[in-house]
Amino acid sequence: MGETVLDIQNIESFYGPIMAIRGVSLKVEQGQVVTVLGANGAGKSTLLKTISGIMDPEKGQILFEGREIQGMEPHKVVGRGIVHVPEGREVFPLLTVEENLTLGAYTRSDKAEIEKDRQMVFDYFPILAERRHQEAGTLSGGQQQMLAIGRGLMLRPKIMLLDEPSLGLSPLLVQEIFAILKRLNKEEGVTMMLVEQNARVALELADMGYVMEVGRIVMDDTSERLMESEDIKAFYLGHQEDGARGERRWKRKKTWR
Amino acid sequence: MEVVQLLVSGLANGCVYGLIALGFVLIYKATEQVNFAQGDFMMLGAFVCLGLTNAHYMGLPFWLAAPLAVVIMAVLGYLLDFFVLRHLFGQSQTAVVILTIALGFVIRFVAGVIWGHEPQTLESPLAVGDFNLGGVVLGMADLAVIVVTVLLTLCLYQFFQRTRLGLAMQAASQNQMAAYFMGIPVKRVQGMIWGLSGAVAAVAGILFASKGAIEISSGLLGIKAFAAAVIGGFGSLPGALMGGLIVGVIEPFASYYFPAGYSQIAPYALLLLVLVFRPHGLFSQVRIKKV
Amino acid sequence: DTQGVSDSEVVIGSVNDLSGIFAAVGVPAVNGANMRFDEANAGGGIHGRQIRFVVEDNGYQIPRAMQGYNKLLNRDKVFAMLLSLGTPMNTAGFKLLDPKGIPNIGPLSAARQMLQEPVDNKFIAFSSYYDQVQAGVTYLAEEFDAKEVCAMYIPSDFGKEIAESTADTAKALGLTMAGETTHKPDELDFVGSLTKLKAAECDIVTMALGVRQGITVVGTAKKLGWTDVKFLNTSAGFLEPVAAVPGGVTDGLYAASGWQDLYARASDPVPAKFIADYQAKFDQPASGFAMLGYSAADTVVRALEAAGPELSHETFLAGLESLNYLDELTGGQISYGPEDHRGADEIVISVVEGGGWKTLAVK
Amino acid sequence: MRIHFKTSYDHDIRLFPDLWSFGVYAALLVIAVILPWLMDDFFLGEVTNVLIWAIAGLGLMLLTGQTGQASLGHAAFLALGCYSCIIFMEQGWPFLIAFPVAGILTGVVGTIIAIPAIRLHGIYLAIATIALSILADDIIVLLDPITDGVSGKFAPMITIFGIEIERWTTPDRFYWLVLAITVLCTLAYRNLLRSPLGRAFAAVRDSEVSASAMGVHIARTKAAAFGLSCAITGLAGALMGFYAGAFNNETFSIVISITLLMMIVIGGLGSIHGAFFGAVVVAFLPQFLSMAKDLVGGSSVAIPGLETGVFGMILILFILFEPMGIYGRWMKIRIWFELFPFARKDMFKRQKSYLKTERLR
Amino acid sequence: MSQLLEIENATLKFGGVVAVNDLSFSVKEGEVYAIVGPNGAGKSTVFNLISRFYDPYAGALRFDGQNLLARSADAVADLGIARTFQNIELFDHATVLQNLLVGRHRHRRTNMVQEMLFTPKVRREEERHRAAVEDVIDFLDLQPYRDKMIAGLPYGVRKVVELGRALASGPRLLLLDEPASGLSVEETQDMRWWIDDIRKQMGITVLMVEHDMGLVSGVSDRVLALADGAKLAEGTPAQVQSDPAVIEAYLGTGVV
Ligand SMILES: Nc1ncnc2c1ncn2[C@@H]1O[C@H](COP(=O)(O)OP(=O)(O)OP(=O)(O)O)[C@@H](O)[C@H]1O
Ligand SMILES: Nc1ncnc2c1ncn2[C@@H]1O[C@H](COP(=O)(O)OP(=O)(O)OP(=O)(O)O)[C@@H](O)[C@H]1O
Ligand SMILES: CC(C)C[C@H](N)C(=O)O
Ligand SMILES: [Mg+2]
Ligand SMILES: [Mg+2]
Repeated sequence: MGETVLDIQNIESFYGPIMAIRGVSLKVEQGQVVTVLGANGAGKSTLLKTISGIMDPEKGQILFEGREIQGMEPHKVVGRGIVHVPEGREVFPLLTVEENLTLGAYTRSDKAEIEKDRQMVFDYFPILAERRHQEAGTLSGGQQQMLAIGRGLMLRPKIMLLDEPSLGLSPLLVQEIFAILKRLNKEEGVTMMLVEQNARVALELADMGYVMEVGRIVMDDTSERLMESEDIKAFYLGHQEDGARGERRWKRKKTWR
Repeated sequence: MEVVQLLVSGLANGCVYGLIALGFVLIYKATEQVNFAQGDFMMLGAFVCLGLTNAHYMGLPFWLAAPLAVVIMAVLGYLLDFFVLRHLFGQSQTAVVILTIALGFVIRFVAGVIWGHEPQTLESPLAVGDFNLGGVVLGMADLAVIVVTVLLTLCLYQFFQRTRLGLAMQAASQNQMAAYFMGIPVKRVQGMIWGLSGAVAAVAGILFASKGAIEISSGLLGIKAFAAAVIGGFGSLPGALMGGLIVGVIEPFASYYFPAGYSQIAPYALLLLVLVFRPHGLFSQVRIKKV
Repeated sequence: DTQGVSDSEVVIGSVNDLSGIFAAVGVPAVNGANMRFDEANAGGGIHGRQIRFVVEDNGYQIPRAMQGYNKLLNRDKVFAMLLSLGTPMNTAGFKLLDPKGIPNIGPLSAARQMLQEPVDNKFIAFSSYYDQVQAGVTYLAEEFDAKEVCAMYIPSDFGKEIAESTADTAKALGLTMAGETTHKPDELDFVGSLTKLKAAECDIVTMALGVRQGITVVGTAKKLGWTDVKFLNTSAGFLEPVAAVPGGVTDGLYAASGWQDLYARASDPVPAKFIADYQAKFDQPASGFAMLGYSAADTVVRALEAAGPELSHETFLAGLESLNYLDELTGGQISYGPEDHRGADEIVISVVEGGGWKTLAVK
Repeated sequence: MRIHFKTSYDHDIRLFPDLWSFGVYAALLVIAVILPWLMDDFFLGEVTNVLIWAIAGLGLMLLTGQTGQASLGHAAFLALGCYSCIIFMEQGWPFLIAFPVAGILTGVVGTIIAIPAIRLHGIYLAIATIALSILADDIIVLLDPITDGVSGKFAPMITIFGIEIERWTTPDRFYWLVLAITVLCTLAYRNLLRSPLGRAFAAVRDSEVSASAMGVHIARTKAAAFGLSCAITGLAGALMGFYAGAFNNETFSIVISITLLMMIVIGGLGSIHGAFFGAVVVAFLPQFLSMAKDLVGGSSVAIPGLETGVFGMILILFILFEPMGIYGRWMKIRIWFELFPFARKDMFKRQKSYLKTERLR
Repeated sequence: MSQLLEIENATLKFGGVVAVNDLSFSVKEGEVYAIVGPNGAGKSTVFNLISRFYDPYAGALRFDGQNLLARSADAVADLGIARTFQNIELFDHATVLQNLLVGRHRHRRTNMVQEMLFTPKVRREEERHRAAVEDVIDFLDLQPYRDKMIAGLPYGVRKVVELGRALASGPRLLLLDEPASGLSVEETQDMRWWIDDIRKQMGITVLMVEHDMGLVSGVSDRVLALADGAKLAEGTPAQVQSDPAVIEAYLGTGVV
């Protein structure tokens, strides 16, 4: 592999007075799959949003293919070939499934290729083909998730930022989605940055893993080594099932009553 | 005969309402913003054309002045978005509502300073000449209004339905963030639609002015056009035309058949009636959220 | 001592519509008044006092009018009110003018309420809408042997007064009141109403409408081929733009008003000078309401002169009530007296002809 | 920086979070009470006007800010409150009865109107209420025998326990009356917010689906919001009537409805402070501009309609500068001072934000 | 144990889509009953039927012997049925505490006038609601978020707040739509203990939709597998998980 496509340097992002990203640096190489793990509120989604331009960082730089993209308008970032499949679906609820997919290819003009890709998405998710004229807002949660991913694929990105793609999908579909991602990565060479709660599948797919906590990266290594790590096993892969409980019960106690 | 006459002039008027309503709906469809200054836009469009063409002002030929006015209003609409509304991007719709109401104040003030407060008449070739079809009279301007409105509605409808940009505009109104993720330049798209609605307002204004005199407070008409858009189902282009026609037709019939004092209530009473039975207009664009 | 008066200054106030639906009336009127006061001030003022004319914009809204009154009375401490616009605004204002005895002069409303009790501090420059309609209908009925009378009006005090007068006059003359229609200021089209009135075979239609609407009504009637009807406006529609509509749309429209049209008398020296001065000062053509404003201000100036150097409300009212002069600008005889708080009693009947108003009769 | 040490639930339930803010509001009230000795009649009249608008603002705020139902027709309820109060007084009822009954009547009518209006959302409700406002004008004319139609009515003298109160002759007493009503309305509003109904209002505003899943009866809650809102607005309307002294069908026009909505948005939707801030801006700004004009360019009209134009321009700036309303800005300034000197320069820089459709209900 | 919730032959169509197809099942008092099934199987729709957001085309719904179809959505809550939503439906412009207090709405005992006057009774009631809500906050470890606005909370915390809001209403039946989606392994673990406690300590019956089979088999007594709106299998977690039809349509082989 080798060449760095995405280089994040010392990013700080805020929601008003709240600091959500506290100086994050990481590199993604061409053709790599990188996964970001972390507890709730660690700032994973914020990190992806900052990359795709949905949020502006206050400090730091993001280089994509050597050029700065931080603080750019999101559609320009998309124009460079970065697609963000957001957390929580975000489909266009009053448009049909088909129209949603058409919009996925908004930046493209190669009609024939678009049609091929649409067919590809329909092959991946046959239910979408069946429901092509249904308004996206009335799809079930999982169906919307499929649509969001399919729509992301329609962009033919160089790099995909996936925010919890397995959210609300059935176990069977989770397997399928990850198989698709793997194929895309291997066959088309699409670089990926993946945020997942389902750490096991994520680490299996990924080459590199980062662990975030309260806005910082606290651990980074290859996925193989991360999977061996005791901490990762305990907190993200769910090994010591019973021990954790008693601890958590009195970890945070009331300060007043 | 009388009924036909009432119907025909009602349709012509309805088209004026429909044209203004079209402006409302355009903006709503593409941004979900509501432009309370649309009526004032129309007034401004009319006065711009008047300023260009009337002998007292610049005296350009009408057929040059009218398209020029449309272009000027389109540019104004775009600039308005660029310099003002864009700063409210992502802010609640109420903020835009208040902003456009205040904008109406400013537009009326500026227009008053430039063109004065007295009614004026546009020197329009459409203003002269009537068709008399077996006792039913139809003014040239009426005919023009009907033709232009129907054509414009059709074109815009096709635009939203068939073109990529039209689809992108709808997407941008439903989920700005997701639209950005698709690479849609949401802000620019918004500017374009404000420009477009400025142009539509100018067309409406020119046609309206050709039907009679205009004055600075002619923008008041916007409220009735607003009602028309809502009757049609805010966000639906054919709905806007339909709503306009309904309001337009109900008026002459009400003034003919209802006693004085009651007739002017008709459009608003009708509006309330429609909303009681169809809370989101005839061509409803509102859905129940799936949870 | 009296509020609003000092050795060097007298403050006159006005609550006017400079931005609302009657701005077309208020703005020129205020300009006209300012012109007259500027002339007086340039000539050294009256008895050494400069006139300060403070105008508050009410946008034709009551709450803003009340704010205007509060400012003028309690802050600027005006001596008298002049040319305040709007019937409801004026009647609301009386509530605080009356107890303090502040004179209300020449309000821009010809409603009968402008001379309601107590009348000692109220002065109106010209005839009421009621009298205007009465005179106009009588004239037209005699002239054209009319039988049926109708009215088109906006549902306001102004409209109602005209409708009432129409009905009363018809009754007095033994004519029939054949129909009436009401209109909101934003009404676009009058085909329905005109078809209705045409079916009722009206010979005379009195109008109390917005200015733009009046024009549209006359134009539409012609379009519908209804040409044997006489439309009658009052002073509220007695404006140059109405007569000047291109294509002769308003030709044949009548108006009964309290003054003669400015341009009808443009050949006389005083109106001619006024037209020229106004154009020079404001870069706009003068209008009937500009003339009215000038004339009302002129009345105030004359009254202040007549009041003498010791200015108080008593002396001012006495001065005002002593006035009796020919207003060369309007061409009317202005006379006030203890029992007569109406300046000009005459009513002028005019008709649109060739883009201007032509005076037909003075009653 | 103030830190609240909470030792009982009462701390959250109390009217004032701490002694300091209690002190601030108490001081404010004391100043308000002695105001007539501090100001001349002109300013007192303006303050009275601001308070009346603030009461009307509270009324609309309850509906729009708290429950999320935008109304552009509240002038109709101002009118109803005004007419009913004065008509009751003309029937010989004392003010102390006529006034609250007028409020209740307006509330009841508001509730009845709410029944069809409950199914309307956003823009649809806005236009329906606009229609209401326009119809109110016509209805007043049509009800001439009761309302005196276009000729209008005059507000009678208010007598409370033999004390005569009138806007022009006894501006101080009228001010105190308005002040008392303002305080009462504000208290009632505040009480609602800290009790179940107030929370139900917010629930309906934020998510009708989950509110109903939590047992909130949507229609009844909205009707209650409408009713209360209209009742308060009715009271404000009656006071406006007394303030104007005379009124007719044109007094409570659609412009007043629009101004009212503008006022609460500029003040800050959803907060009591917002109603007051908004009232100060909307009610006092025109007066301020006209005073400023006197100072700058002499007293005559330089440019007709200038004040309205500048007013519009300033409103635009207000919205651009702080779309969350003055209250939002106020909170930021407070936080800044409380954090001083630790506040960050960019702390309140607006992060990009994005909207989603409101066509899903 | 008696039947708390009974669904009989419920059918619901959206245009051509049969979302729920002649479905019958019942939930016993005190059990944890899970519904699993492929995306679009109609699981959420079943919840929406119970919450009375939709009217079934046919069939009957009973809660504790009472006909649910005779009630409106808010009246269902009054019976003691509380729920969470798949996509989180909180009151975004309110704090966590206020959200939980809305959960108490069905216990409101005061009227509008009393509340405007804030009579002593209102105060007493408020304190009572508050105590109940504090118990929930303690139970779910939500103390750090008590006065935070929902709008700025991470996804996982919102999920917990939603559970808290449902619990605050003191329900008899709790409907959980994918309670663990978007939660980390650690948090899913917590969720499991919470559901256990909810059932055992609070005696609340739980009906839940979930894709995390670990959680499903960990907490539920019985599982219903749904496909295309109809019953595919029903039984203990182990039975359902080993059902070939369920594996085929839903679970897959587990090989990525
Ligand atoms: N709109 C917002 N306003 C204020 N604070 C926010 C906002 N969105 C997120 N935050 C805060 O920023 C921090 C990071 O949030 P983020 O959504 O990036 O977390 P995450 O790691 O993606 O969590 P999750 O797994 O729940 O999705 C959190 O502490 C959250 O409270
Ligand atoms: N309003 C609607 N209009 C049309 N079809 C609908 C509507 N609501 C739901 N559906 C369809 O009904 C089916 C059932 O949807 P439901 O949301 O119940 O699925 P689910 O089992 O909860 O799936 P998931 O696990 O993905 O959330 C889906 O195929 C969905 O597309
Ligand atoms: C001449 C007009 C300005 C008078 C106005 N219609 C009024 O009486 O209120
Ligand atoms: Mg996240
Ligand atoms: Mg679901």
